[in-house]
This record gives sequence, C-alpha cells and structure tokens, in this order.
Amino acid sequence: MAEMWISMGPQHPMTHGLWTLKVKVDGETVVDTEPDLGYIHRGVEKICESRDFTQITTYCDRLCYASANTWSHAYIYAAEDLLEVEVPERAEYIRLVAVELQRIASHLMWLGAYGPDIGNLSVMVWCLREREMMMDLLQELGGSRMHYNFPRVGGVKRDLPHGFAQRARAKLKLFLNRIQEYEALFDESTVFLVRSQGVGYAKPEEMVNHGVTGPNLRAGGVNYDIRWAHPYSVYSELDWAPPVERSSIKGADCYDRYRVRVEEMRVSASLVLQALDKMPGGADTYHEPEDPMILAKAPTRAPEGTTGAHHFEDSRGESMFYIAGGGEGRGKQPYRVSIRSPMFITIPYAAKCMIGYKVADIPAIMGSFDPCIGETDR
Amino acid sequence: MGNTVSPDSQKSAAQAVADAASAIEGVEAEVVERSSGTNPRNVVVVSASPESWRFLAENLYSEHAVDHCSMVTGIHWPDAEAERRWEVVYHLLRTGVRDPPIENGLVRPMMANPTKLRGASVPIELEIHVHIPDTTTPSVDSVQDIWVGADWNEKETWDLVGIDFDGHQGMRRVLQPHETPQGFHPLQKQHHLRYHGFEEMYDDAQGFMRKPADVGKIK
Amino acid sequence: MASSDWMDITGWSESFCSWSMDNVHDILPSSDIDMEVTIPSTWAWQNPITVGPIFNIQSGFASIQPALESFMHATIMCTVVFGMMMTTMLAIPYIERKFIGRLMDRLGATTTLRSLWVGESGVTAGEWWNQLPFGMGTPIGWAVNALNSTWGNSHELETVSRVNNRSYHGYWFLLPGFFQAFADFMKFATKEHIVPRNADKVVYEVAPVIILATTVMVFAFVPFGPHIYAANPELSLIFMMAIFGVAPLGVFFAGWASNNKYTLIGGMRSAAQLTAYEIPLLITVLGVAVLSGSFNIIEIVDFQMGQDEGNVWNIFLMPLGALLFLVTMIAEVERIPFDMPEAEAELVEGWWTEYGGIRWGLMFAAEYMRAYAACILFALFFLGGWEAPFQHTLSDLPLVGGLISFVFSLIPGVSWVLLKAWGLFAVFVWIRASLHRVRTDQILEFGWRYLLPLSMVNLVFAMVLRLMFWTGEPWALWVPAAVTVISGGLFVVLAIDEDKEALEVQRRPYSTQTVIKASPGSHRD
Amino acid sequence: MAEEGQNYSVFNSRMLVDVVGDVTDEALKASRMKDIIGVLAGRMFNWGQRKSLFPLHLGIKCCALEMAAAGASRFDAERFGVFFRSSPRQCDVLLVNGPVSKKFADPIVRLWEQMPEPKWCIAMGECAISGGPYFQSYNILEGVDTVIPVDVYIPGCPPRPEALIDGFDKLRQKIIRIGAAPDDAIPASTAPMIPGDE
Repeated sequence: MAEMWISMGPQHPMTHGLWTLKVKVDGETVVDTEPDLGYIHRGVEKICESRDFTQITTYCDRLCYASANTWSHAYIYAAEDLLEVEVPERAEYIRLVAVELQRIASHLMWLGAYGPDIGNLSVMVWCLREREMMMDLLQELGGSRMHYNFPRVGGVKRDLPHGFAQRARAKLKLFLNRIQEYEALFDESTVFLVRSQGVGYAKPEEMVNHGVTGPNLRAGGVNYDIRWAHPYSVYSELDWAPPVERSSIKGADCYDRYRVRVEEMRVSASLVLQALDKMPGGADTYHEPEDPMILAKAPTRAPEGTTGAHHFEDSRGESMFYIAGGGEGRGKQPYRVSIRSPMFITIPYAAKCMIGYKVADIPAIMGSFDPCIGETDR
Repeated sequence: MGNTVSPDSQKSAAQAVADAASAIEGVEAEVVERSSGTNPRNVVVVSASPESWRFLAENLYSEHAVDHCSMVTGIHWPDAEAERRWEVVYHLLRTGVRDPPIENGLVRPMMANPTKLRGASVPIELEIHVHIPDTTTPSVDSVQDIWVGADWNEKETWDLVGIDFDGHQGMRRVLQPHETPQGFHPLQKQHHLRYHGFEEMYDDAQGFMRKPADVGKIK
Repeated sequence: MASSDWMDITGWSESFCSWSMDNVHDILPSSDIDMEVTIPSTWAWQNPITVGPIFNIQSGFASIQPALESFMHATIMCTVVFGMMMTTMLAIPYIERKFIGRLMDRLGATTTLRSLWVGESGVTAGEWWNQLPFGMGTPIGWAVNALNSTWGNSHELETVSRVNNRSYHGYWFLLPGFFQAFADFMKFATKEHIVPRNADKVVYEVAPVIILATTVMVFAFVPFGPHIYAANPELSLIFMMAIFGVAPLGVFFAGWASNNKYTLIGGMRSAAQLTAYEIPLLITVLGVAVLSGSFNIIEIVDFQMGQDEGNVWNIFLMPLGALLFLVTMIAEVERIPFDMPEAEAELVEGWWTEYGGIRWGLMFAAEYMRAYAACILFALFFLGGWEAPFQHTLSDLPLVGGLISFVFSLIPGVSWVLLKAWGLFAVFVWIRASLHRVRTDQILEFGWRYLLPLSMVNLVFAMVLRLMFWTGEPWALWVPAAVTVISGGLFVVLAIDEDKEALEVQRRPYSTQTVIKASPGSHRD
Repeated sequence: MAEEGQNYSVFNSRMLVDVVGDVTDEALKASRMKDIIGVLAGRMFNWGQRKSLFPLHLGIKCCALEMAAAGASRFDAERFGVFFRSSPRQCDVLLVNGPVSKKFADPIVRLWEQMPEPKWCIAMGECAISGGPYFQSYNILEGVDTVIPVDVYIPGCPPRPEALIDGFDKLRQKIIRIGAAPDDAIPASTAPMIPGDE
C-alpha cells in the first residue's frame, strides 16, 4: 500500500476539540505525524492587555473549559504574586476545595471522552453523570455550571454556602464507590487491556525534556508534582501523595495514564474531605462575601517593571502565568500576560509517540494524553 | 511524605545555582524570595545578555540539571530605553526526574520524599530575562536542541511577538492562519484591539469584513 | 415427524392457489375451439390449405396450471415472509435505543405520533387540512380537534395541556420511542442525495443495492415457523450462509467508491475482518448440521424438537458452538466489539462516511436486518426454534399438563422464534454497551489463532457426539447434562484463571501479544 | 430538456424519464391529486424531519461540553430524537458551539456545504452568536452568521443543557411551519427567536 497522508481534520471525533493531525499511513501503520493547531486561537493574551486584573479571571476560566477553576486559580496566584497580597488561611482552604473538585470533574470528562475513543459509549454517559454531581457542588460555589469566576485577588468571591460541607461529603462518598464501576468496565475488560497496554510508550526523562508534566509524567513511575516541588496553597498541611503508576519497562503507556488519572481522582476526593475537616473557622460557618476571613484588601494597580509568575498543577500538567505589570491606566491593566499551556507542548510530543502504531491506536494514544484545545490555542 | 519541599533547602540550592550562574560574564543572577500566600518561594532571577544566553543555557542544562523549560515569553517594550526594546523571558525548572530503575523485569517507581531532598536534587525555579536592543528583526539563540519543550513555545513567540530564534528548525506559524501576511505579529504594541480605535478586521487574506447587518434576513 | 402448528401459512396459500386456479380452470370454456380455416385451391395453388389451430382453452390452461400455482404460491409466501420480517424487525431499533439508553442510565427516545396533532409546544401547523381540495380536509379537522381535546393542547385541565404541550412525552402504553425508527427513516427518505464529485459513480450506486439485496435474500431461507418460509430447499442452510457472506463485498465497494481515505481504510478493514470470521462461522454451522443430521434448517429444528429424534436443544449439546456462533455473528454483522470498519473514533464513520440520505438509511436498515437474521439463526440452531421452553415436560405434568399443552397448541410457533430472537438481540445490545472496540490486527489474530481451532474442536466434538453417543432415539438425559456441566466448568476455570501471582507483583498480565510492531518508521524500543 | 450536442434521434432513457415525469406531473396537478398527496405526505415527512434532528459531532469550545452534557443521562437530548453523528453527510443540524476563528472559517463553510438539504444551523453560545468575550480579537469572526445562515440563536456562555434542548424545540417549531397553512395561526413577527426571551 502506498504511503498516504490522512488529515484527521478539524472536525473529527478523535480530536477532543478543533485541531488537525496529519498522519502519514503505510497500510494500517502510522509512519509520520504532524499536528496543526490554532483553529480556536482567540488571542486571549492580547485581549488581557486591555482588561483589569479582576476581569481577566473570566478569560482564564474559558481557557481550558473542562477545568475552569484550576486555570482561574493559576492566574490569581500569579496576580497575587504581582500585587504582593497575603491570602487569609480560610480562603486558601476554600480554594483548595474548589480546585480539587474541579480536578475530579476534569478527569471525569477525560475518562468520559476516552471511552468512546476506544469504542465503549456507555462510559461517556456514566462519567458525565458523575461529573454533573461535581458540577452541582461547584455551581453552589461559583454560581454557574462551567465557568465560575470564583477566585479574587486576595481571596475568594464567596464563602462555602450553608450545608455545602455535608452535601460535598455525601457526594464524594457516593463518587468514591462509583469509581469501582468504571474500573470494572475498564480493568476487567480484556478488550480494553489489549487495546491500551503496550501502546504509546513514553519514558519519563524524555517526557520532562519535551516539557510533558502532570499525570502523563507520573504515569512513568516518577512522583514529580508542582504541588510539592514548588509548594503553594495549603497542600503542606494535608496528608496526601501524588499517585504514581508502575509503568512497563519501555515507559508509560495508555493503560498507565488511565490508571494514574483514576487514582488521582481518589486522591483529590480525599484532599477535599480533609480540607473540609481542617477548614479554619469550621466548614459550616458562613462569612459575608467581603469578610476579611475570606478576602484580603488588595491593591488594584501594578507599577511599571514589577512582574508576577506562578507555576500551578493543572489537571493536565504544569500550567503557568507570567504577568508584567505597568499597562494602561497607570498600571490598572497588565502590560503583558503570558500563559503556559501544558497541552500546547504535550500534543506535539503525543503526535511523536504515535509513530509505529496502528491507525486504530491514534485515538487511544492521543486520548490518553487528555488534549484540551481551548488552553492549547489560547 | 505528605508535605512539601522545605523552603530553606530550596533557598540554599537556589543560592548555589545563582552564584554559579553569575560567575558567567554578561550574566547577573540573584535569589528573590516571593511569598505566594502561605508558602515563601525562592526564584533564581537571572538577566543575561543575548550573546551569553546560549552558553548560560548549556551550562544550566549540563551542570545544574535544569531539565525542564517551562515557558518562553516575548515582550515588546516600544517606549523603553534603546537597548531594552525587546525582552525574552525564559522560565526553567529543575525537576530532578530520572528514569526509574528496573529490577528483575519490573520498574520500581522513584518516589522522591520532598522533605529529605537536599542540594542538587532540590527542585528550583529559574526566571531568565534576555533584553534585546532596538532592531526591526529581534532575535535570540534557540534552545530547541537543549530542551525540546521550548520548540513549540519558540514557534509561538515568533508567530505572535515576532522575536526570531537563530538555529530553530521548522520555524512556522502555529497559532495564526497559515496565510497571515508576513510581518503581522499581533502582540506587538502598535496593533490595537478592535473597537479600541481600530475598526475593520486586520489585513487578512480571507477578506472577512465586519459582520454584515441582519437587514432583511428572516430568522 | 415434522413439527407443525395451526398457523400453517404455506398450507393455506397452497390450498388457496390451487382452489382459485381450479375455479379459473372450471370457468374457462371447456369445448374445443375450432379456428380451422380451409382456403380453397385456386389457380395459384392446387390443393386447399387449412390454417388455424383447434385448441381447447381449458386444457391449455390445465397444462400451465401447476406452474401458475407454484408461482402464485411463491409470490404470496415471499410477501408474507418479507412483511413478517419487516414488521417484527421494527422492534429491533426500539430494543436497541431503549435498552442501550437504560444501560446508559438515560431515557432513550420518547418520540410519539401525538405531535402530529398536538404540534410543537403549542405551535401547530395551523389549519393545514384546509389546503386539501374538494373539502376533503374537514374530517381530518374533526379528528384533530377530537384528539386535541382528549390527548392534545386544548385539554380542559391546564396541567395536562401544559404537559401535552410538550408533546414528546409519550404515554407509557403507547410505547414511547417506538416511532423514532419511523421518524428517522422518513427523514432519510427526504434528504438530498449527494454523490462525491470524483467518486466512482456506478460502484457508488451499486454498493447499497448489493448490501440490501443480499441481506433481504437471506430471509428467503430463514423459516419463521414450521410452515412460514419463503423457500425450503433441501440444503437451505448452505444457501443462506453463502448469501450471508456476499454483503461484505458491497461494503468494500462502498468503501472504495466514495473516494475518501477514511472509507477506503474502513472498506479494507471490513473485507479483512469478514474473511477472517467467515470460516469459523461456517465450521460452527457445519457442527450444528452434523449434530442435527441435516442441512435443512427446518429439519434441524425438528431434530431438536422431535420427541422421537433429538429432543434436546443444541445449546446444551454444543455450548462451545453456541458461544462461537455468537462471537462470529457479532463480527459478521460488524457490531461492537468488532466494529472496526465503521469505527467512529478514527474513521469518522468508516465505510459509509460519504453516504447520506436514503442510501445511508437503507444501509442502516440493512445492518439491523443482518443483526436480526443473526439472532433468528441463533434461536433456530441452538434454542430449539419454535418449541416453547420445557414444552413437553410441562405438558406431561399430571394435573395441569392438559391445560398447558392446550395453551401451547394455541400459541403459534413463530411467537417463540420472535421472543428468542428479540431476547438475543438484547444480549447483542448488552455486549455493545459493555465492551470496547478491538483493534483490526487483534481482531484478525483472535479470529485466526483462537476461533478457527476452537471451531475445529467443536466440529470434532459434534461428530463424536453424533456418531458415538447418539443411538437413533432421543438423547439419554445424562449426555446433554454432562456436556453442559463439563463445558461450564471448563469455561469458569479458563475465564477466571487469573495469574494471581502476576497481579500481586503488578506484573502486566495482559501485555499485548500482538504481532511485533511492523513499523517502518522510527519506533523507540 | 436536452442538453446541447444531444442527438435527438437517438432514443435514450434519460429523455424517457423526463417525458414521463412531466406528463404525470401535469396529470396529477390537473386532477388535484398532487395537492392531496403533497399536503398529507408533507405533514408526515415534516413530522419525520422534526422528530429526528441529527446534529453534527462538532465540538469547538466550552459549549461542546454542554452539548455532551445535553447528550448524557441527566438532560437526555435523545429523548427528542437528537442523535449525534460524526459525518456531515448524515446530519441535518450544524450546531456551532464556539468561536469561529479565521482559520476555521473555510472548514466550517465546507462542513455546511457537505450537509444535505434540508439543513439548519444553530448558533449555540455567545461566541457563535457574536464572537462572545473575544469579539475584539484579531483572529475571531463576530458570529457564525458572517459565513453561514443561522436559524436559531441560543444565548448563554455556555448555555445550560436545558437551553440547548429548548433551542432544538425552537427549531422544531420553525420546521413545523414549513409548508403550513399561511393563516393567522403563525406569529407575524419574523424577529429572530431567542429562546427564553418571551
């Protein structure tokens, strides 16, 4: 069979979002790949240069739409670094609850999209059913289903609503034994194991050099995690450890990446439960929105020459914001906002991982890296 | 190992790298302590001249095991003084990630204990500013072959900000449409957002005018 | 002796044809018609010429009457079987949509016919019946208003009309969602027909015809009941299997003709997969034929039902054969987990990406027909066709035996066949909801390396069973019991024989044994 | 009825089909049968079209997740015959659920062309209606109707799955009026139907 280029075009069930993967195919085997991104490039960095610091949070919610909270928090930490603001303890705990719930919702969205990639449609509906539970909790915090605009520079917009802790504990308990349902559907089905094990090898050292971090890296048997390497928030007070998967000799494959994310959901659930128990001032007390317990006074102008940068553990890897202060309005608007998207760097690496495998493995490998195109194209 | 890297071990490691880096001519490095909420963070802030940047990068990669290039940012300072018109900011990380050892056919995962990390294995954070004097074609040496992670970030920086990277293979537009006219780099300060004193769509090959009014269109 | 029940459609149609033909024969004039004309001799020719036949319409008709009867009988039977297949097949998409919806914890389609008069959330099509000429619309208007007042918008109860207003929540007894298949098919019929510009036009049009024709032809040999079949040749099993295997040719044509890379790969995959699974399927079916002693499907079922013949369903005699038949049939009709040719994930829609409108609708229906044929065949070969479960044991019960056997005699055989087929289709849907898609080379490897030898073993086992253990009269009870228990035990031992030690040590129990990656590209090993 | 360069004398099936077609059409029209069939069949096929709207499996941005949530078990869109297909040939509704960038303008027009008639377009979310939060961006078109005609707009960023299902309901209302009797039963205003505003 002559080699031919197939373009898995912008609209394609395999791409979770809009991008094109040009694949050179010899029969059923992939010989060469070339990703083509930029189909939903909205120039968020350019728009942020003419927005105030609070207005930018809404744009950061819409970067990676599957995990809106993690991205708006990543931006807010960088903004607090720029404006030098001390965040009260209780606000940090509330932020941790919001971020970890969002991480579970993001992994559920990934697991739901990974099922149909390999051919099982009922997983998508099950995972979205559980994701609705998480979105209900986040809706109580942020007010809307997907984009919450929840953190503020110096704290959070609102305190936990009444009865939130009790509802959260109930839903997380139900969720923890729902995970066994997914594991039964995935781990005990030989078809899934045969389709995902030994497919898409990636060695940890090579991944770090290629800029791949997060669950994809931890699938290779290394426990590197921004939350403990460059600590932020209150992760040091809680008892947790990033899950690590014992990969195969040739490196992490799709099965390991699936295992790591399922474990990570359990770790995030336990983190939320611990945070609700250890919340200073108790999880059931309620403070008014502007209360100093949850929102510190913060300056709104950043003088010329000041900069703020922060690394953050997003559900897909290491996300980062770099903000140079001193824009228009005497510093009310940033001069330059630069966004590091983990998937913008992982997708080309994942495309290289596919070489040598079958056409049917392309969605399995690409899906296991959990691409989210909103953050990739910014 | 539920807790995190101790700040003082990170500070001493950062100080070691800062001293080694400022030993190179054309490079000044110092450790800045930034507190993000509850945890103090020690960042090695380095400002390097364009000529010394490539040597500094190789030195960091080989001697100090800085194995991860987090981000490359290009900034355009049109009204700064002459030799600081363009700036490229590199964010590098030392992650200390090794391939896990293989014992009797099984991989033993490397579970680093954050509290016991000392010296060269403590993860540190670097922020390197490279200022480029005023030219119409700003360019810096590419580090594509040292950290492959920087490859697509360099492509994006050229695409959006217009700073070129010498020695970069396969430089092309990644985010903007392929038929964007040459020399159009939107993040440069002379371009403004629409409705901020700029009415029509940018000069684009596809000729998209503003949205036609809904006159006479039955919905 | 051949099984039979009161619904003897072939008998009725035969008697009807012969009765009507005899009447026609009697009506025809029986006297000879002498149309002989003698032309007297004239100067041009000497002796007189007689022209024109003497014939008798009735005897002429009598000579062609048997052919006419068989032709009429065949037409009637074909229409009856096709009609029965199409009507009973309507349950298949309904089972698929509803059962997969329930497995996915959701409601599935709830479309009903009510929105014809109720309209969409209060918006109706106005008095559309007034557009009909000659005032024909008024009765429709009355009917619509009557239905509206009982089940529609203008119901006096505010809440009822508000709920009805929504017009898509069907009443439970109206089988909500049953008409979704109708709606889909009617929409397919009204879609524009697009042929890709540089597609191979002739082959593009012929491919759906091949698929549909062969799929419908399969039902010619499938008996729905003891006396409900379109054709019953001596070797009906072989005929049917031959025709069943032709449809993949159409699939390959469709894949090739659409001039689209995805469909080309999809078409090639389906060709490779179906050749890999045709052989184990035929060998398994051969095993059934050997065990039941005949190539005629009706005789196979009679052997399973017959008091004096086998009297044991084949599934208890050949559980391995049943499992093999199920797996190969799923691969044959291309349902998940052997769904590679139209794998949404990487081939957009596989071989039928370029088909839209009625051609795609017909191929969609053809795929359901093939799945339905597979279910009926499984019911006929392994589940004793039109015999009610425990039919004879129940009717031999002391007290209620008589009543039960009376009830069984009332129920026609075709209802048992349909119940078993629909139940089996539910198993197909269950498998579809729980398994992932197997990769193409793994499908082929699984087909050649596991299914083929297993079907050989099954064939040998069937021969041994037939020759050594069968003594002419019904099976001794211990034979099927022993076979089922042994194969059940074997299956349990093999299935859960996890490599315990491997799981503890987290060694990878299932690292793929696929063929070493034929990777001309640079593969980092 | 014959293209140029057609040999009139040669009898071919194309000519026969045309002739027969026209004759029967005239006969049906004369005997008003065409109206009867047209009206009755029209209502049935209209019902068929309304009840099975297949949107294209196209996910641009956040609204794609709300589309997936609408397809999942809590807000089951399949109750109303909405079944996601991934090939444009087999779809009737192009559900645009995100911003259309300049790079995606050509592909989305090609998708629209590949869909067979009768087809509709639903602009879901602010980005598809008017460019949304990115309306000032250098790379985003202000709304999908710069490139393709849109039938139903669903506001919201992202609109809730119920709003999406209500959007399909608005589309069904629009379809039911196709070929309906032009009497006063139909609301006169032809303003765009924004779900949730009345």
